[in-house]
Amino acid sequence: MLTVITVTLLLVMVLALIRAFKGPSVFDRVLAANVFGTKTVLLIAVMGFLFGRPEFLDIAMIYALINFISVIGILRYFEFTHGGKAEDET
Amino acid sequence: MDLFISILSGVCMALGGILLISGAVGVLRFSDFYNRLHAAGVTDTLAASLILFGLMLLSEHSGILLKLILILLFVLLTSPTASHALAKAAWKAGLKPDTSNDKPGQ
Amino acid sequence: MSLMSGLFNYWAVAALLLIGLGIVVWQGNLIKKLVGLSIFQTAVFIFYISVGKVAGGTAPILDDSYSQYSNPLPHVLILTAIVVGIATTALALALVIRIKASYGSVEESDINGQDK
Amino acid sequence: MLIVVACFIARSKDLMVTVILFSIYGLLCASFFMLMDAVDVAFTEAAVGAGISPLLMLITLASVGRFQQAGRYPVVLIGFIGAVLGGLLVWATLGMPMFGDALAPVHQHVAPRYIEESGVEVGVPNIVTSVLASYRAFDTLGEVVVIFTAGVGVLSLLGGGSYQKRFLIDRIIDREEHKILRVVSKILIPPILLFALYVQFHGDYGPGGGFQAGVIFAAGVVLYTLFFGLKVVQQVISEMSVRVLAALGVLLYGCVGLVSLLKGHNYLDYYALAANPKTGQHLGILVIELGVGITVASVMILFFYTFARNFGGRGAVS
Repeated sequence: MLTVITVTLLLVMVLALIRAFKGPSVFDRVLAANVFGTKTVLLIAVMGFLFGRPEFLDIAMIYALINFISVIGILRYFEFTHGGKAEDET
Repeated sequence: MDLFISILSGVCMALGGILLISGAVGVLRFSDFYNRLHAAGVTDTLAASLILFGLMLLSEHSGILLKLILILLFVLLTSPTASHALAKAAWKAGLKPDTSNDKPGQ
Repeated sequence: MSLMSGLFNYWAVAALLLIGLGIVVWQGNLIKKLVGLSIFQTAVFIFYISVGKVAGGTAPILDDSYSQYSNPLPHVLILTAIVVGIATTALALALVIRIKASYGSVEESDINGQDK
Repeated sequence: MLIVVACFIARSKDLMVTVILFSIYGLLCASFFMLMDAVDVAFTEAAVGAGISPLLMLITLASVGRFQQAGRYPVVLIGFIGAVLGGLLVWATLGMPMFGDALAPVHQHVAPRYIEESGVEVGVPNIVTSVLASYRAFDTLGEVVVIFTAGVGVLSLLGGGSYQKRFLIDRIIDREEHKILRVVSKILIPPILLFALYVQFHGDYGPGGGFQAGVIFAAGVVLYTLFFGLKVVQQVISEMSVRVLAALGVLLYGCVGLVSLLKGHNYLDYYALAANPKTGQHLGILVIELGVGITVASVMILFFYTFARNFGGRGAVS
């Protein structure tokens, strides 16, 4: 079962990557990055069990955290730059 | 009892896997950004919790269980928030159905 | 076939190195160059880590139930190299901001043109 | 692996896209390291490659502009040179030992000693930590100094000026409402900082250590900055204190070495620190990791502060 899930996760990651490459708007790419990050968290967790050393869940946790921060950071960047532009115009 | 638990975790993970695939196909195939966000955001949380729950059933050690629960809480907290932030940022950037915001480079 | 699987990692590293180098040389934009440099860097990291992997080994954290571990030495080197890498990248980015401030551009051709 | 390679073909046009892809690339790299048993490295790469470095690039992008011009040379030329170089590299790999070969030369030199005896000599389960902080402590001291120097360099390039005026970033933040995000990040930040401390002190037993903990700590502070502005954060952790702490971390590291020197042992010889050699090693590693953690965290925060202060300032005006 673990192997099946691992393969599924890899497949889903590939699909998300395709969306990240294609994504017409930047937000699509951010979305893909987010999906990709969540899948990585799951993948690490499942892989830990698969290899029989599930002590390394710390890493999955850090992935979840970093993924969140970078997505939020990218989004804030948009708001900052748009806000900056609006500031210049007024 | 052991068998029951392993079957239960298998079912959980299988469900999670199906959800994952449907979400990914949705992300890939839907036409509009908000549709895609919907597909990703909804399936992500449930699939992640299902898979993590399945793993929890498999874990014997209490420390691992604790970490899994922490990860689950984390995912439950961050994933919808990230979706919300994405939708809000896209809306603010003027991404309605069109994508006029995103011009390719000159 | 065994040649294929045995050396595939190194080939992937070679490809990554080339892509990184290509971006550094080909792209005129300084930030893009930095990204290329980072890719080059990670290619080297991947190389070290793949060299350190031992088949059938497990992560180098001592545990009574395992006897074969991967080589910890490359891990140490790369661990510090990553952090040093981000530090140098930040320094380079700071330079880029200063260049933008004094030249008004981060394109190499523009900067060269202004220097003439 | 294949995915990693595929990742780069698409990186062109928009720099923004490049950064997003770069973040994905960092995650992928980290998964690869995980697969290769390098848990500590995966930890660091996840925090640095996927988190901090794209964020720094983004801030730079914000003041530099998002779009770029096309490349300069004809693609054919590049392709040709690439093919030649690639051929040479592949040719070179033919002489390499097979992947995963336990008899390869790299595994014959000092590594077996580390693996077999570090448990007895140092008494720390995580071999990476014991090699990092004990066998190669001098090396690591050098790395920490490099990081500190980079911090000083960034400061000297971008620091100074613009202390009095309100930062642009704060003005933007003030105008915006982000209730949900603010609440969630408020909930998240204490666990993040706690987690960083856990990573710091758990580094002896599992993956983790000063480098990782420092980066995670900095990430927590960055998250705070993103929602509450530079001014609020600097009330909590002032820039001056970060500067002092960065130097203090290096000093702490160096002083441990001096102490052992004063006690008549070699520089950074932890056996001098306590009567029991294992306790001495443990103490030494703990203190040194603390020094590393403090320096890395404060230098990363320092980077972020300096970049954020310059955001929309000098670069955008000209």
